[in-house]
Order: sequence, then C-alpha cells, then structure tokens
Amino acid sequence: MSLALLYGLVGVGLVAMGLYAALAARHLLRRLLGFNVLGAGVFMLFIAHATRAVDAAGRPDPVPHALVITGIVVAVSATALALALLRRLHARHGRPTLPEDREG
Amino acid sequence: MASEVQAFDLLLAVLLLWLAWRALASADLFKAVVQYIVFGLLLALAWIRLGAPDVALAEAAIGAGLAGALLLDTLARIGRAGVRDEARPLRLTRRRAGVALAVVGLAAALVAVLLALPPAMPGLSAEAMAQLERSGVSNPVTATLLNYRAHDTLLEIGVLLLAVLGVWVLDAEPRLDQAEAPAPLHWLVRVLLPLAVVVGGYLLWVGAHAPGGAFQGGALLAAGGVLLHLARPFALGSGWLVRLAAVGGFAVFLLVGLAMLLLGGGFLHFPPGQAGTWILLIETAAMLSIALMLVVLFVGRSRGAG
Amino acid sequence: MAAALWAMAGLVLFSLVVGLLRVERGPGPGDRLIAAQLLGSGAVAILLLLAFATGEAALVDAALVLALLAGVALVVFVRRGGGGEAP
Amino acid sequence: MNALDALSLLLVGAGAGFFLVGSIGLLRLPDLLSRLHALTKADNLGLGLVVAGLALQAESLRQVLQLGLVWALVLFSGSIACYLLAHAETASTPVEPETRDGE
Repeated sequence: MSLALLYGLVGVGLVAMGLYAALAARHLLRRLLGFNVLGAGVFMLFIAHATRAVDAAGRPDPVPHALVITGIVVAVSATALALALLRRLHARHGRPTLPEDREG
Repeated sequence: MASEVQAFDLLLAVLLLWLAWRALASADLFKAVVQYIVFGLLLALAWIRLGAPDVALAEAAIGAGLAGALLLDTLARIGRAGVRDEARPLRLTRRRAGVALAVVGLAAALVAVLLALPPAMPGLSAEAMAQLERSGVSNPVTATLLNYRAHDTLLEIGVLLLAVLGVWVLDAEPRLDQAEAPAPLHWLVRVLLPLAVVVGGYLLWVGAHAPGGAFQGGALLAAGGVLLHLARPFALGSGWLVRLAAVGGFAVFLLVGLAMLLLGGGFLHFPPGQAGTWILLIETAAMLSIALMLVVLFVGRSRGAG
Repeated sequence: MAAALWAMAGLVLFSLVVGLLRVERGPGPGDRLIAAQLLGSGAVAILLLLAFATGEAALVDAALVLALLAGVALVVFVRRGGGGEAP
Repeated sequence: MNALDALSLLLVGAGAGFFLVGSIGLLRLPDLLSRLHALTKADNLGLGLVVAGLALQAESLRQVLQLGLVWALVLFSGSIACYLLAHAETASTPVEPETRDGE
C-alpha cells in the first residue's frame, strides 16, 4: 500500500469521525473537537495527496503544504474564538450546549 | 519499501484513528482533551512521514503548545459541572441516524475517489521549483506562502486579527484567583522564555532555505508568552501599543503589497532581486504580530486586571 | 543502520501505545497528563531517531520545538486546575 | 557494521527499552506519585540513552550539541512540570480516593 493511499484512508476516517461528532454531539466542546478532527482529516487528505505529485528529486508538492500551514493557523484562531464564545455561553446560561439541544 | 517502515506507518495510522475516536467519544471531556493533545503529537509524526517537515513544525508548535493550553484553560473555566456530559455522548440514536448515514456515504465516496486516483499525478511542484530562483527564498513552501500565494497568507493574518477582535469585543471574564506561582515555575519560565525567543528567531531565519518560517516561530513565541502568563499573570488590555502590535503584521504585509503595486509590479509582486528582503521584512512583522495575537487569544480580557 | 533505527522508532511508538492506556484509564486528571508527558518525550525520541534514519536535519528542529513545549500542558493544568478541580 | 555503530545501536536499543519499561510502569504502578517516579525514569534515561546513541553517529559537533540541548530541555521542563504536579496534588488533596473517573 502506498503512503498516499494509507494516509489518505486515515484522512477519510478522520473526516468521517470529526463530521459525525461535530453534527451529533450535544456538548459544544465536543462539537469543537469534532471540527478540529474534521480539519485534521482534510489536512491529511491534502498532504497525502501531495505525495502523489513528486518532483524530479522525489520531494512532494510544496503548494498543499503551504495551504495546510495556513489552514492550521486559521483553525487554531477559529478554535480560540469558539472557545471564548463557549465560555460566555456557559457563564450566562450555565450550560455548554445550544438551546435546541437542551432537552433530556 | 522496507518492512520496518511499513510497520511504523501502519501502527501510526491505527493509533491516529483510535486516538481521534477516543478524543471525540470519551465521556469525560478532560480525558477527551488530553487524547486530542496526544493526537496532535502523533499528527506531527504523520506529517514527517509524508515529507512535510514545515507542516510538522507548525503542528508541533501549535498542537503541543497553544491548542492544548486553550482547551485546558476552557475546561478549568467552565468548571466541573460544565464539563459533565452524557455517558455515551455519540451513541447512535434514531435522531442521529440520518447524520450517520450521510457521513458513511461521504466516507464511501471519498474512499472510492482515493482508490481511483493513480499513484502519480501532476501537481504544482514543477511550477513551484521553476520560479524558485526568482522568489527570493530557496524553501519552496516559504516561497509559496510569501510569494506565489502571498495574498492567502495576508488574509490568514487577517483571520487571526478578526479572531482577536472577536475575543476583545466579548465581555470580560472573571479573573481566576491564583496562588503565587511556586519558585520552580519561575525557573522554568526564566529558561524557556529566552530559548523560545532564540528558537523562534532561528525558525524565522532558517525558513528562507529550510523548514521553518513566521508561523512556526510565532507559535513558539506565543507558547513562551502563555507560560509567562501562567507564572505571572498579566493583562493584555487594549492599550495603543498592544493594538499597534496586533495590527502590525497585517499592516506591514498590506503596505508592502501596495508599495509593490505603486512600483509597477502589481499587488504583492516582488521584483526578483529584492524579493528576499521584502519577504524577511514581512515575515518578521508577521511573526511578532502572530505571537502577540495568539497570546491575546489565550489571555483574553479579564475583569479587574489592569 | 537506517533499518535498525526505524525498528527502534517503531518500538518507541509501540511503548507509547502502552502509555496511552494510562491516558485512557486515568483515574485522575494528573494521571492522564503525566501519561501525555511521557508520550511527548516519546515523540521527541521518535523524531530524533527518524532524523538520523532519513538524514533530514529539520526533524531535529521539530524535536527541539516539541522539547521546548514538553511541559506546557502540565503547567497549564497545575496553574489553572482542570475540569473544576480546586485550583 | 563497525564497533561504533554497534555501540550506538546498543545505546539506542536500551533507550527504547527504557521507554517500554517506563510506560509499563506507568500502567502497573498503583498511584500518581509512584507513576510520576516511573515517568521521570523513562524520560530521563530512555531519551538520554537514545540521544547518547545517536550522538555517536553525529556528523558534526553542532549536531551533538543540538541533541544534548533537546535532552536537557526535556529533562528540565519534564522534572519541573512533574514537581509542580506532585506539589499541587499533595497540597490540595491529602487523601486521594481512586474514584475520580468521570465515566
């Protein structure tokens, strides 16, 4: 099995798990972890795909690498803002969930 | 490929999937967060395996330092009651069946695509390498970030700035009452902070020709700032100096881009001879600004603190 | 030589699996975090081994970054208290 | 394979072995403080031996110094972080019942 395929499959697995958790979980922190795992899966698909396009010296495509570095920084800033919102929501309503998820 | 290497990759792949699932499905959210932090560590190893050391450095600096710090800080602030969750938080119920089905469908489609892709495909390597001489740096990833696709990076710093503004417009949080830090923590900061500054600067400088760059350096500096904050809490209010530093990276980037436009090259089109200098200027401003903004995201605004 | 280093890296990765079980079992937050601490130094060791197995010098830089940040999570936990523990 | 390579591999192997022993200790030992003890052993000795073994293969003094710096950093911040944890744990909870799992 090639590296691109092995890690590509890991990427698909991460996307699936992260997306499910982001949509299905009630606790907002868990949803946020889901978003982050989803993002990691997308990054993994990018970087694994980059190994399919090697140059003459055998190095993978640098352009997806640059995009993923950008993505990591954007992901951490979005996570930080989301965590700040989560803490305010919890401070105000005493629960770390969205209003429509509060039954049961 | 040798069998040791394959065994390593296989073990890493299984571990990544298992950790990600435990990070999402553990009932105890503290456990989930620790598992997410470990997941980040292993992700850095995966980037290495895929020949992306620049990405691995960014992941190591952000994943091991800042992301974990942010998550643990939030757990502490929402307290024990806030952390409590259902016993089986992701259990498949009838309401979730649709979501699960859609996710499985998406995964199946992605797997089909992966299996259909040929092992070698054309990419942008050739183009990136062909222009490398004229880009002002010799690391193709840095060339992409700061020359070929500099507008992406400009906007990314803009996103970071927006996140900081978002945190600043929220109401202030109560300050956590902390005991005086024990002496060993001060020793730790006294050693790690200068080293983080040195290594951060080194990563910035080395990024021109080897893996490294402004983000990696900035994230490392920010982790040093977070440690300092934990040892001696300080407020990063909205004084003009802090505001100036937060905007500085974006502003320098934008001004250099506009200057290139006035000089006739087009927005962010550097003349080949001077590209290296402009990139270094932008990266230095960006690194300091990124570091400050990441620390602001951790420190936030606290009530009654300066 | 490189093959032997790869095998060693695999061995360290395997011992991390054992450490992961402690993250899983806990029982307290401190137990989980010290296991994570061990995993951090294991990752540093793996990076160094791979640096020599592949001859890629940048991996030593990555190990240096991880080593610098090795204690951050524990320090955050100790200073903030996790999940409502008395700070 | 010459004698230097063999020695280097021996050291690296011993280091990897310490990681394994340390994590088994982490798993088997009964309470937090003895686990902290196992951790510092695995950290210091395991990584130290790996670093020593690799240093024998280093091509330049710079590489040796880099390896030494990495080891010293992990050692230093690891032991301080563990000290802080032990300090906080013994200060806040004198008797620690084993019933804190959230599940």
